[in-house]
Amino acid sequence: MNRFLAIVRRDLRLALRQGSDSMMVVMFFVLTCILFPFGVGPEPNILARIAPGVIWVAALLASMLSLERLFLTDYEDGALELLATAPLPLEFVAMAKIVAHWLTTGLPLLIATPLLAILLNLHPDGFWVLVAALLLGTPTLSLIGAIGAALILGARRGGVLLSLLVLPLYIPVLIFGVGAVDAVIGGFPANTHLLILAGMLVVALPLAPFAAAAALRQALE
Amino acid sequence: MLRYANPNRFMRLARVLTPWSAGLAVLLTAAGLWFALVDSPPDYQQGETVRIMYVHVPAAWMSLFCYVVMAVSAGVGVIWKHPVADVAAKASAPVGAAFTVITLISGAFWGKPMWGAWWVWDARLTAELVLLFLYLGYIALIHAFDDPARGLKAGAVLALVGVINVPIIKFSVDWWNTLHQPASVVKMGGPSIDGSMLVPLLLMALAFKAYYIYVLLVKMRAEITAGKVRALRLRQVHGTA
Amino acid sequence: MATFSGDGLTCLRGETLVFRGLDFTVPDGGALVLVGPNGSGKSSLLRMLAGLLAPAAGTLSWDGQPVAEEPDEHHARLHYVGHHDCVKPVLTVAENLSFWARLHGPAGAAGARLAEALDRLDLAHLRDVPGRFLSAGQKRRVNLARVLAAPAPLWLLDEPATALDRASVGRVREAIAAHRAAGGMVVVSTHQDIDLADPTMLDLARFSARLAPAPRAGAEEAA
Amino acid sequence: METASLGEWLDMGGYASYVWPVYGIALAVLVGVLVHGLRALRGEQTALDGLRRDLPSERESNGEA
Repeated sequence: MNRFLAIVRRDLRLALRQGSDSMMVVMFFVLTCILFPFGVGPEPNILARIAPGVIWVAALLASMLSLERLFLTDYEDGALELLATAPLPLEFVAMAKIVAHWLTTGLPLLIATPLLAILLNLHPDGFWVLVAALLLGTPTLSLIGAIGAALILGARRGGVLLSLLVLPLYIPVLIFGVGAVDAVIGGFPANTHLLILAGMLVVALPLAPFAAAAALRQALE
Repeated sequence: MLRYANPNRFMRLARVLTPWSAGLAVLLTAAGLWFALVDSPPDYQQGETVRIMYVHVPAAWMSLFCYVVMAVSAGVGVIWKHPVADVAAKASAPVGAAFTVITLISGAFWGKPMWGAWWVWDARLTAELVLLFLYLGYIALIHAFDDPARGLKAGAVLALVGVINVPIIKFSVDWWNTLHQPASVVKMGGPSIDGSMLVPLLLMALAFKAYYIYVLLVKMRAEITAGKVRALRLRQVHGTA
Repeated sequence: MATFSGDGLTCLRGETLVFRGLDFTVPDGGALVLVGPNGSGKSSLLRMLAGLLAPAAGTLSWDGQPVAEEPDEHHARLHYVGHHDCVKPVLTVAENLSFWARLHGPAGAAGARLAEALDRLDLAHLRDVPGRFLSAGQKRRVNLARVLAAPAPLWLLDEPATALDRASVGRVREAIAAHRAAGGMVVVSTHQDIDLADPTMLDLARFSARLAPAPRAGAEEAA
Repeated sequence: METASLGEWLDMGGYASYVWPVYGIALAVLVGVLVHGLRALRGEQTALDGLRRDLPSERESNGEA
């Protein structure tokens, strides 16, 4: 277990030392949301109607953009080979890197949500359920995205390819993430949506590291 | 039992089967078209547009069928490391994508007269659109590597992950659709399929399956021969030192 | 007395056959030196021994027990040094090494072993220098110091002497000799001659399917 | 024959401009994929035969047909 934590700690230290990376992801998240009023118009009621959808799509894109380099830096400088020959299963290595990625990019997105809720005139009732849905949804995004990040190692034009592979798989998380917020704003309880989001997370937790490790093994052959 | 990627038994079998499967495909297609276009009554509600159903519904079945075959052969390739299985997955992807495109186009041509719009975010059409992107993702991934064998193995993992996600996507799109569904939209499938429509539907479905087997055999033989050409070229390059 | 052996190893890269029917054994304190022209599969064999590349056929065994059954146990026994020197530019040399040491060996006496490893490869003065300031040779030595920082009986070194000056090659030779004296094993692939004491040579050209037609008369299909 | 005359059949009860394109596009897509496969097969086979002529000395070591 402490080997697992050692990898997480190293990745966190790497991310913090290059602090700009996670900041850039949050800035991308905020900037994407800010674009919509220019496109759709600043009328408050329109913005209020689309706010949950816009915030979720932007969170999805931000999380996916930061995933390309999840394994790439270690793959290029040979660290991935050594991690693969370390005495812990490759699935744990993948899980450790996914946890580190979520802590450095998934979680920081939540810091920006209050600002965006104000900017996009999100209905006040919907705020806390949005945070809850993001808390449940962003780990799933990191998990599914990690499979794509492992698959594109050694591929040409990995970044674009990653989005093509991963975005279709993000759709269920998007549907229930936005569904939860819309339900609460509409006055309905959102616990079914949150439960389904939690269900997806529980399914993704064992499957994603397993699939990512299989893809990593191929990349290292 | 390891055979170094020289699936000769399959190649000999495929060479024999190809002409027969071609003949079967032509026969079934002719029969299917005859019943679909000529020898079946127009629907009392949809009129002649029901004939679009005879392409749309079998194609939708095939788009899912091809993806499942792709995932199963990818799984066999991963577990038993059999090269022919990976080749089968690579060969059935474009065919599946073609059927998905046909489903979407025929769905649009059916929607225009019935609902007045080329595209409606109906649950089945939306799920089909996502399936198309699963196919395109797989095809893009297997061509993104210099070494074809590496591409096939990466594609296999994606196909397996994809096949797990297809029901999840179907469930969430259906749920999403019922939430946003305007009451007036006629269900995509129209009324339940009555007797007279069954014959053309099944015949067209069989025609599509025969076509699929025929194209699969052709594409797999092409892919395996390409593998041999690459091996010989490498041997030519490195040659006996 | 542990022995590390492989029999009938076959390596398939993509669709081309690299080598087949390769056997070897490395006793305690032994040194196996891989020689052969470029492309004969030296690196592939080392990666296979490290568990990175699954053999298309044949088995690797440690004391008779197949390695494939306990990959993590096998990984705990070995250090692999590949072509890349993974020194993170933002982390200092000490941080780099202590991470790998914690990943491999038990935590006890890590500090002492780390200091000793740095001394053995003349890196003590670079202890707190971030990786981005190091030269290629220094990065190579840090990579080799990683092997010393955590004990492991089996060393798999892929051309350890590249980018090293004469003095460093000498230090590497001493480190290997000390390791073998303590009962460790080494499998090295090298072009420059590190002249280890009584090495067993393994010429991969003999097993390479590409460079010579089937090495043994009537090479039957591997069942 | 349900529809009496050919013209009436072609008209498809007024939906001709929807039914026929569907069958046309479906046929085009399917035949396109098939032709692509057939051409690839023929191309690879000629390449293989060509290479086999250039490497006559190559003993078919691992039993390729």
